[in-house]
Amino acid sequence: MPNMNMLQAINQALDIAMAEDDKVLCFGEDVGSFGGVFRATSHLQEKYGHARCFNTPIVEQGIVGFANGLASQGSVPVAEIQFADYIFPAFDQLVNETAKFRYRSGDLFNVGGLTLRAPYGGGIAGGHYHSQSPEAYFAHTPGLKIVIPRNPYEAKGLLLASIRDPDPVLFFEPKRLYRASTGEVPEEDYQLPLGEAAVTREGSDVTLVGWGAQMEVIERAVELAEKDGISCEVIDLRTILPWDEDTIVDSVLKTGRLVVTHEAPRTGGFAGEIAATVQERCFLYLESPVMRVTGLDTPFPQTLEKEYLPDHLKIHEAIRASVNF
Amino acid sequence: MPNMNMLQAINQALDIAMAEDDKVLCFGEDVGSFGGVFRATSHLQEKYGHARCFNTPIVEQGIVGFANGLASQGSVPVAEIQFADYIFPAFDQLVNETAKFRYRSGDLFNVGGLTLRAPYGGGIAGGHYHSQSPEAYFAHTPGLKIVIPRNPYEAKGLLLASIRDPDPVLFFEPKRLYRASTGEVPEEDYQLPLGEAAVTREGSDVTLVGWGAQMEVIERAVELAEKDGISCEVIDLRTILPWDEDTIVDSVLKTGRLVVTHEAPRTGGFAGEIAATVQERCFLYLESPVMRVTGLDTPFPQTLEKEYLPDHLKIHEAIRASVNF
Amino acid sequence: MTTRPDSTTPPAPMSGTPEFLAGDEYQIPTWCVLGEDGRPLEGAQAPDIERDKARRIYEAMLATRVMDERMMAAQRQGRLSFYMQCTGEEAAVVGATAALDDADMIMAQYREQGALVYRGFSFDEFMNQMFGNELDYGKGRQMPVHYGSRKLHYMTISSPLGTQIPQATGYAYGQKLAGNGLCTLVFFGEGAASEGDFHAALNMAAVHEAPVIFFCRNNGYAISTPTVEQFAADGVAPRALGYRMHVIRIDGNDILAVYRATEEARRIAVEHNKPVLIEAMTYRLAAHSSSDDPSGYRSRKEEEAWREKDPILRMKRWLIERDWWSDDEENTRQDELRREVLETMKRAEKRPPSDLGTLVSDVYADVTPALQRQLDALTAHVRRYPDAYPRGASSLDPDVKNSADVTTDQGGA
Amino acid sequence: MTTRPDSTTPPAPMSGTPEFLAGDEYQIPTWCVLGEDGRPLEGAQAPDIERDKARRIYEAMLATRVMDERMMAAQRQGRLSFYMQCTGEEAAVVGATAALDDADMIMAQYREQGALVYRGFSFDEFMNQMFGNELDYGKGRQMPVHYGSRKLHYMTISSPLGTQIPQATGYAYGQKLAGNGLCTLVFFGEGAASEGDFHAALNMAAVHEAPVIFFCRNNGYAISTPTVEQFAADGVAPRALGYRMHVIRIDGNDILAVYRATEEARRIAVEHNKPVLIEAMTYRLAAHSSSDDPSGYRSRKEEEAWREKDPILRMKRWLIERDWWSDDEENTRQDELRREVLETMKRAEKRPPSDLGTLVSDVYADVTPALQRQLDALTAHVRRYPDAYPRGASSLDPDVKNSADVTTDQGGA
Ligand SMILES: Cc1ncc(C[n+]2csc(CCOP(=O)(O)OP(=O)(O)O)c2C)c(N)n1
Ligand SMILES: Cc1ncc(C[n+]2csc(CCOP(=O)(O)OP(=O)(O)O)c2C)c(N)n1
Ligand SMILES: [Mg+2]
Ligand SMILES: [Mg+2]
Repeated sequence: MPNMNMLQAINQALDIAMAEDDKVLCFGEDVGSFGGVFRATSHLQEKYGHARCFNTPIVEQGIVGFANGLASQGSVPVAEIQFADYIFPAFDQLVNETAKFRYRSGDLFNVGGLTLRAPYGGGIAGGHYHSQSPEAYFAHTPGLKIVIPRNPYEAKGLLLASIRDPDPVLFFEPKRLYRASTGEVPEEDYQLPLGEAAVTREGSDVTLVGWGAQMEVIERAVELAEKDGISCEVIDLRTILPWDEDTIVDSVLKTGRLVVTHEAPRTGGFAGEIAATVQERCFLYLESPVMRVTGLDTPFPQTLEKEYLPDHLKIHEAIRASVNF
Repeated sequence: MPNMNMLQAINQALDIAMAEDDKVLCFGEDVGSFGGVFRATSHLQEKYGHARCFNTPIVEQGIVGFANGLASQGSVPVAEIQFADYIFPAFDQLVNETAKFRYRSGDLFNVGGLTLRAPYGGGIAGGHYHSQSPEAYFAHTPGLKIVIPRNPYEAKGLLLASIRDPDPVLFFEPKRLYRASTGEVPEEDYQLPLGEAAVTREGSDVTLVGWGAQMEVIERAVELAEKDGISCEVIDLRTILPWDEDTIVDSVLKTGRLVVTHEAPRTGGFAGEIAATVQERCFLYLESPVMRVTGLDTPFPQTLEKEYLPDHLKIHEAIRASVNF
Repeated sequence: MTTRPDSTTPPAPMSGTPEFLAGDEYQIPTWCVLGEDGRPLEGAQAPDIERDKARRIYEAMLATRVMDERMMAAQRQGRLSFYMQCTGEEAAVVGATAALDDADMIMAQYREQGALVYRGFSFDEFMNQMFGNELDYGKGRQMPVHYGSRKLHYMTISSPLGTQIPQATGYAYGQKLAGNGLCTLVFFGEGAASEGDFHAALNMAAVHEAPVIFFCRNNGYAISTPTVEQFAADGVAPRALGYRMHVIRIDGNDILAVYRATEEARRIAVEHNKPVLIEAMTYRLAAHSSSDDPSGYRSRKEEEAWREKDPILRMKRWLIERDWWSDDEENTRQDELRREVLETMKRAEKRPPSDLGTLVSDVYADVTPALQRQLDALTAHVRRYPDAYPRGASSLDPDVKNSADVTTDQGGA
Repeated sequence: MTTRPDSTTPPAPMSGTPEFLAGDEYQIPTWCVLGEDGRPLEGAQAPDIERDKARRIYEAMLATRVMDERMMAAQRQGRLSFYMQCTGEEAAVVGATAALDDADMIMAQYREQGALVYRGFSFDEFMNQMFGNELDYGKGRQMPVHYGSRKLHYMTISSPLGTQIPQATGYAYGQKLAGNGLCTLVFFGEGAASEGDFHAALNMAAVHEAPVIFFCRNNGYAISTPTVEQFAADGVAPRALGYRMHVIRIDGNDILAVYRATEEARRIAVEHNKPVLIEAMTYRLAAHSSSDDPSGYRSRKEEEAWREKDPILRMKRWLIERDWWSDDEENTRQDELRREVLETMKRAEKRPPSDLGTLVSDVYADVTPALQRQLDALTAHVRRYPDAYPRGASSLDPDVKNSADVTTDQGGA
């Protein structure tokens, strides 16, 4: 099995999807001959032509509006937003249109073919506008699916599943892993299921839940905790919406403790939803409060990024606090 | 003290603010000579002139972008979005710009003068696009303040405080109360504090938290519960961001139980944040899980609106479930 | 490697004093065929419309007018929660639709029921939507007038203004790739043209050569806001110059001009994959909606002047002139239409709403486990309090009303 | 009651065949004053610039160029995380700034450091921002090149494209109400002009008569995207016709044309409260940013052709022609500037970052209780692991490193 990084895995998924179905189109800012500013769409225009892979003008609301129309017509658009921080001009098209298309028409029309890819997250000294993790903004929006991979293998399988899923999917790619995360990835076509969390490590004392680039950070924290003799169960949520409550609830019923982490600010972040649900469904089994290790309630900073981020040390402290409550 | 409805109270607050400070401007779609589709800005153009009260073209991103610029210049814009459902085209200006203006400039510039008013919420047979409660979308955005009044008295005092507050404020007005909610409102200028919840009823068995039009619904539920012999403490959160954790935590430390309600969908709604925080801060005092009574995880419906809404019967059931856990 | 055309060759320079264009160098005239007396203007190129087609168009305009009048009356009687009239704009809407292939996609704003009437949406279908009953294709989820029809290629209406414009560009681009020779026509008001989505849509359509017709109904008002407060320019048409897009301004109350211009726009779109902008000058004769009262922002006199230009009257004169229609036929047809509207309304009113399950279906292609839990909790709750939820309860089995199977889980319900 | 101008008078109609404009009826020429040889073109109206002002302009262009070269080199050496050059566009940026009143507001995109240099932002001030140290006005919160200066009336840069354009309209409207005779100039690229915010800004400025100058730097590319994939039209200038706005297209590498056109635009804006659009045709000689390599999307040949048109070279020829500058002076000044840049860079690099408290200040006017709790928890955490957070730890009292006062509350930290 070849070893590749996350960008290569994503590029391969797009290539497979476009080769298989000529309804699949890839477009966005600088996505055409240049192959995207991160090169996720390299060579696709060469292979599949200008009509199916192209640059758009700089107008995110237009990119998503155009993609909504294409999807409602029966095409399978895979649009790119250059950075997740620039998805907000398209918020109306996503929240009022994409999410409600099928529902409002009574299933006469739908935009299920739509996949929107966007690099997200911090750790690259990108400041306010090249670091945000906007998943929670969309998690309050029934009708959307939100998927986030943690490594190249997951990225390829989840992206192929997202493109073929009958519902619109926001696919957020942890950009600090683009080149940093490498691993074995099968050359062939495969899919990983949406809506299912993955238990990546079994343990008995405390459950850790995260997604995307935080999974690496959790692993480092867990190594520290295991040295303290704490047995950790680790879960990658993978799909933020609709999320896999049962896998997490089952784990917490076993461990009695939960730590959730994400980079986005704490208030209104998705860890809050998980904590609220878990305290409701596991009330009598919880040995300590659900703990959240998150970004601060501030815009994303630049020089003090390290201090802002929910790193392995902060998670390790939370694990200890959870176990010693 | 004169009796008036919520629209009159809001109109009076705007009038007082404009009379006092000629930097205050009111604008938005149909806000000018017509006085807004709900007539909240009636007579302001007549009194203060076209330059200070005017119609804008239909472009919400422009209304907020323009308001950001005005506020950064030192003016005090009070812009209206005709329905909160139409705030999403302005999401980027609000989340990436308004919220981060002071922070990113190191306080060289700020848009603290900005107040954005928008009617929100259901109960008027408005379907998907005249019913939404978008507060949780903004509650994940440090730098914004979010204020929601429950009656005419509160509306006037909170709106005046919002206009004069040094930070940008989103002021959501429960439109089904515009004419339905009436009460005594002093003619003169007064302010109610932002960031402080109000205990509107004291009790000992269970705490109820809500805001806006849900406060009326909670009252009806509480009347039913008190007949069952359950003593309820009721809190109007009033400011959603930054929210008054302490008042709620103090109440739950006393009652040991909490029910939170809002109209917006459950997943990612602000009740989740409150539940997450309360289970963390009151863990050893909770007698039953924090319960959420909310809208369904669907777009806002039309003919089955009654079934969708978190009404007094659903809240009453939740109170019973909380007490009998 | 695509490079900038002006990257190696310098722009042709001009010297002298700096000359600013003032923005109104180019006046865009209004194209017109039919005089107000129903006679074609001197030298005007009338479209080639046969008797049957002309009658189909006229009857659609008439049916739209009659339905609008009746439904507004029904709204006033409290039978309907909300309504919006096409009144005064029937020629623009029906004329444009008639010039299309019936399989072309139409994406409308909300005031274009005439297009559906023309394509054969039945009064029953209209009424089912307006009363949100179990037969409504939209399952009672949207406000009245938010129609949609897959079989008639009419996209379901969405309230947020302007969102359908870039969607139309995308839809048309898909049609081009599909190579089916079809195009998309998108209707919008001159107010909606202020949205950012408008700029996105026209620019992308020009760059990506999508076969889309942007049809702007400039009816003078956006709710209470007159066009002078919507834009400083001479209407919406001059914006096309900024996108290098074909454009024409027409008298929107002139059925022949609308038909002919749209027919030609369609040819440009489909044969050359070029977008076209049409600005139809018309007037919203009725209130914005049933919630609006225009006397607060415009004069009776102004309304009267436009009532003189009624597009239905103008077309009737033309038809009568050619002996394709008569006053007798008009009276009979109007009576029939009124009767039909009333009958279908009565039928639709009586039908029950969609069942409780439609609250959670179609959010996703499949109902998620969490939504199923929310529905189960809600079902139990409605069974416990059937009187409080007559609509939801009526869709449940009546004999389970007093079932003990009640959960207290409030999961979102 | 404001009514529609065309509401009672019918539009002047045109008959005949339907004539579509094709979108390029109106060609907008490029206004130019200075030839590439540094001599004014025949008949061109040169602006009235005195020696001192001309030298101030030139020195600002030169300083910008030198700083850009040095900082890009520093980025390549790994001393700086990110950089963006103004190279090739100095005449457009500095020329426009020089034609303003120094108290006019400038809202820039990110490539306009020349404007700040002209107004007197010192190298120290630039360096403090780029290295995000304790003296940075922005408290180290933004990426390099996101400058701002209240005293120099230069709005702090924000990365999201286009957002500053409607903000400029609002700012200018506020200036009009304040009656201070000032205006706002907003810079943006031809790529950013595709955003919906552009449409919003120009339309609102025209309707509400704001004294704002929309200054588009059409430099041929938006990262890798050439203008032919950004718009189908002949540049951005023709869009003004859609807003009835004054507009001029100028040679952006011609300092005299830029200066004169901006001066005149300012007059129109301030005297008549009318917005103006200026499109400056120029070229981004350098890469988009330090993260970009343009060889992937454009040819060396094209770049060389534009290097010939270097605006600094052209202005230098003009100055030397008038004896206002010399090659000797040039060499001396360049050496000085290089030295200054290096010295200030060294100073700035060594300074510590802002203290930990700046993570939570300025989110609101006052730090909220919740943010104070988050900061307290973070402070305790950083004290426990000072080696892991050298920046944060350095701002805390060193002797509390081993303090026992450590909380385990992870409140957001
Ligand atoms: C994004 C958005 N903003 C505001 C509204 C509220 N609104 C509904 S119709 C309307 C006026 C539209 O005017 P125009 O586009 O000219 O269409 P007309 O009603 O004249 O046919 C407004 C402001 C909306 N539906 N969507
Ligand atoms: C809303 C938004 N979308 C995308 C980007 C990413 N981006 C940064 S610069 C740029 C190109 C801008 O081109 P142009 O406006 O022509 O300015 P230039 O760089 O040529 O000066 C893009 C796409 C962004 N910063 N903001
Ligand atoms: Mg209109
Ligand atoms: Mg550019």
